[in-house]
Amino acid sequence: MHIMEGYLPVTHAVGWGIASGTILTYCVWSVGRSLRSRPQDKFLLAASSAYMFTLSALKLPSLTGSCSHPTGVGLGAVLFGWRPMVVSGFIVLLFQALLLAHGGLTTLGANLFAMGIAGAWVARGVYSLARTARLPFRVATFLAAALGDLATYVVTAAQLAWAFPDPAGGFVASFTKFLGVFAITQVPLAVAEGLLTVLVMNALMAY
Amino acid sequence: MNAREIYDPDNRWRLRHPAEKAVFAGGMLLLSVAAPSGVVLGVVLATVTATTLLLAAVSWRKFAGGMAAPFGFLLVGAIPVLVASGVNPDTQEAEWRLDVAAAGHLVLRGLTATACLVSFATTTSLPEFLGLLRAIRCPEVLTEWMLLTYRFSQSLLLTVASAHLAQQLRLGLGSPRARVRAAGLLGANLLPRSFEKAKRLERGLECRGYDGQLRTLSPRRRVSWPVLGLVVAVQILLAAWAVAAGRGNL
Amino acid sequence: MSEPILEARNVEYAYPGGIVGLAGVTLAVDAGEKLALLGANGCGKTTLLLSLCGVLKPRSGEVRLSGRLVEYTRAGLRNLRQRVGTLLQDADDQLFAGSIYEDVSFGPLNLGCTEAETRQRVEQALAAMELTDLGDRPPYRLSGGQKKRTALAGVAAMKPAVILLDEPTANLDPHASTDLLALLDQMHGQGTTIVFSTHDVDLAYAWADRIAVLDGGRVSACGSPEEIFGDGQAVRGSGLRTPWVLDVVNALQPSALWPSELRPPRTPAALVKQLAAMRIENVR
Amino acid sequence: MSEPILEARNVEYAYPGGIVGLAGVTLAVDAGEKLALLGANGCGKTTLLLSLCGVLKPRSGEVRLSGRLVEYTRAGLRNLRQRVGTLLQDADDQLFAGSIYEDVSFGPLNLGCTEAETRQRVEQALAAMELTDLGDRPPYRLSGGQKKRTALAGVAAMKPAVILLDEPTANLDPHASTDLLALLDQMHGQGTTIVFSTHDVDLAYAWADRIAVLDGGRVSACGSPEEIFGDGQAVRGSGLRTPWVLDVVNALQPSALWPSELRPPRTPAALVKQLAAMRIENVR
Repeated sequence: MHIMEGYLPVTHAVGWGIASGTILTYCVWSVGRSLRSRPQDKFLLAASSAYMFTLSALKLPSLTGSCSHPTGVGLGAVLFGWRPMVVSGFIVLLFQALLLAHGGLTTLGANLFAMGIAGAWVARGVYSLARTARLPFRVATFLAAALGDLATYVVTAAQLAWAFPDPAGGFVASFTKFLGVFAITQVPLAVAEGLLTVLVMNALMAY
Repeated sequence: MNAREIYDPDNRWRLRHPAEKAVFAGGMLLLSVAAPSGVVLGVVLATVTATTLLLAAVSWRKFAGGMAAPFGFLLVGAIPVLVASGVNPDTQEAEWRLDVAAAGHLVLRGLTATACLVSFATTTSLPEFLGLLRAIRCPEVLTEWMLLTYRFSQSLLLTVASAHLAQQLRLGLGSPRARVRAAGLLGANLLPRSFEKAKRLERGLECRGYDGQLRTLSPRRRVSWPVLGLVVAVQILLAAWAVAAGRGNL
Repeated sequence: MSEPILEARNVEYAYPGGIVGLAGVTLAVDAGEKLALLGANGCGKTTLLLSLCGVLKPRSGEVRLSGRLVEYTRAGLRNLRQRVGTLLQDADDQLFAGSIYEDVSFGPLNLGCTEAETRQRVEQALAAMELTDLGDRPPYRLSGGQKKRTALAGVAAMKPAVILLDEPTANLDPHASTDLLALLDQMHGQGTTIVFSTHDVDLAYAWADRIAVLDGGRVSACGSPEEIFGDGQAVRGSGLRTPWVLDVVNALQPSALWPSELRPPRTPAALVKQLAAMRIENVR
Repeated sequence: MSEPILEARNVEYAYPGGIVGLAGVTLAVDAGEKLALLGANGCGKTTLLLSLCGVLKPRSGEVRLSGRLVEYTRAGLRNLRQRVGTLLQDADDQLFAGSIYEDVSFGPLNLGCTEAETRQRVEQALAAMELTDLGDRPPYRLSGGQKKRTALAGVAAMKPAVILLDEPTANLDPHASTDLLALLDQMHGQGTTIVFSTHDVDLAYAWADRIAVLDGGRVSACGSPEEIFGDGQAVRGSGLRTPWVLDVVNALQPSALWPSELRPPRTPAALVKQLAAMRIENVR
């Protein structure tokens, strides 16, 4: 779920841009350093980014029948860790904007924060927690992907609520409204993404 | 290149330097996000649309296709702004009302900004954009990653299209249940396939002397300074107008 | 005359952007025949096949299945695809499941077969295609010929009356392509109607009962292999050469070594055999 | 005798999992020749090509370039790839950039060419491959033949002394494959040594100066096309058939219509021409 181009006021666009930009810069530096010792990962990382982008460009059936797309961040965070997923998320969001006019450039910072950063952190965190709690691998993967997806949606709603507080109810009222409007598509999608991620993991094990 | 990509390979600006297209679309995008007045937004929207369709000769089908999907999201996203709760100054009680002005402005701004994005996306291919990034010394890790991502996503999208067709031919899209099953099968097996392609490409490039770096030279293109100057001049005029109009609002 | 099993009447199709794919094709496929759609790249072969299986909806004209007009509704298309199976050219991209077994089971499950019935059909199809031992393999670990056979097994498991094949032997080595043709001949022997597209005149000449030459989105000639290549006319117009076998026979014919009443053979192997059998020494 | 330009001595290679790729191959490539590696799928052709260009490191045995042992260091491999270019079977596995121009520039830049030198080489290679007008196009939008030519341009821009080609004409339609062979002949005429793998006996027979038959990871026979197919021995062992041009000639020969001192032609076209020229009527 993305914030569309032009939706955020200038101050918000710049603010999120700086926040995400800083974290992205760190991640690019850090991943670049580890790629120097493992150059073959470059192709695999790009292949998984391409997978994420391809999934997002597909019209997958969802329960509400709307056009929707999983993020793949949860899967990547489990496979590669959160740092590469921040870079990957950035590339996928940029591609969506430049190839499909989906999302946007002025909202790229905010969207990256919600999808690449918050999504990857939550997915990776949930996965680690679930593994420490000795949950089975499949359950852990499902939770990581589904909750990572939900985190993206909650953060996006919060970003929008912050930008457009309700005249009376303020942030909280607005946050509730945005959560409500997008819940119809996003909650089933999070579950679908969790399930798909488990399927992908099964296929990868065979590979 | 795939059906969903909105780049128009036959646009008249395809041989223009990407910097010109970036300054045009980027400047207009900044204007549309920053401009407080609806009139200025309207002018920007009209200018960008007309320029893209008439001067760049982008097919209106591609342009409209690019605008269509975000438009739906724009409308849905405006609902919470439209439905505002306010405090009635007479009764001091909270009540619901429709804030048409705020929502309308938001939709117009979104639409204008999206038109700028669509203008850039339909006239500039991703490889051109990557050339631009390399020219401004974007870290190599990032540009190479993007290049390979683009490369792999092109072939994956082709794969998806054929697989989808094959599924259709084998009655895979008949019922909702069959659809979910078909999509699940395809989605799950696409990543291993993508990894396989990655390994093969790496080996193929090794044969061509790949040693860890993907160096390439872009075809030569010159920036046209008069065009660039004209674009910037128009944008400065629009900005000045926006500032003047904005002061009126304050 | 019996009803054609599949029929295109005046089918026109244009791709988005206005590129003409088919400019009015009329073609009847008779039950049980092996029909070749022969033409150079871009002549409309694939477009015609995709129109015959309902993937592309003609701009005008009609497609008929056993005489009944095909309807482009969910039920109509389901009925069409149940009877008409299609093998696309690129086998790699047609296989989407994690294992061969899973892939082949896709069609029967969509037909609504029970699990037992599905398993039986899958195993039968795998056995027919000599793939039983490979059932567990992921499709990307197969050779080109095995992939093609897997895709064919996926179609065969749906037990269609007609199979449409787009360039069945492209990308296959001679051995794999001989294997594939033998398997198709077997299905043909059991009553399956076969329609295949190809740009390979030698293949069309050797393997088809009837050939329709496509040129610029139209059927420019249609008839038996002898009729098509006999006078050299139909072929010359469409940028196709004559089959080598015929070239050799034609080169031999002025010598009366090859009596003109002798029907020319269809394949190089048959030619060689016939030449040997003729014991040309006696003629001398 | 002059030094072979590229040489494998007792090269053995096993894939992870223990599958034997090469079981001791010894083969010398002479400068300026067109050598075919002929064999069925899985015989080790691709493995041998990948070993000759340094992508696979032999488990034992050695690869020599102009008599000097190839070292598997960065400098050694760079030196090898400067002299030996490789075209894989699937052009998609070698094309990666956003435009043809960018893609072709990759090789020269890897060799350390300056920008000016690179641009010159790219433009030259594009012109030679008749791709100049397509320079801005992304490689994904090309036909199979154009992709293959792009990949070949990428190799040609590196100006190698030897080009290794894995199944150069597979997946190409007859027209595109004739084009490609003509371009390769042109490079060959300018002194480039050509080594190609194929399972197509007709192609090997028609186009190679010398043929090495591979079977089970070994070279089972090596010699001129006439030597290889002459006695029918080398071929029969490895599951390959005789080229059918030869089959026809052999079938004609007992009749003395085809004098045994007359060298058999290499291609069907040459055969037809020769048959016509012989005016067999006179013989009768």
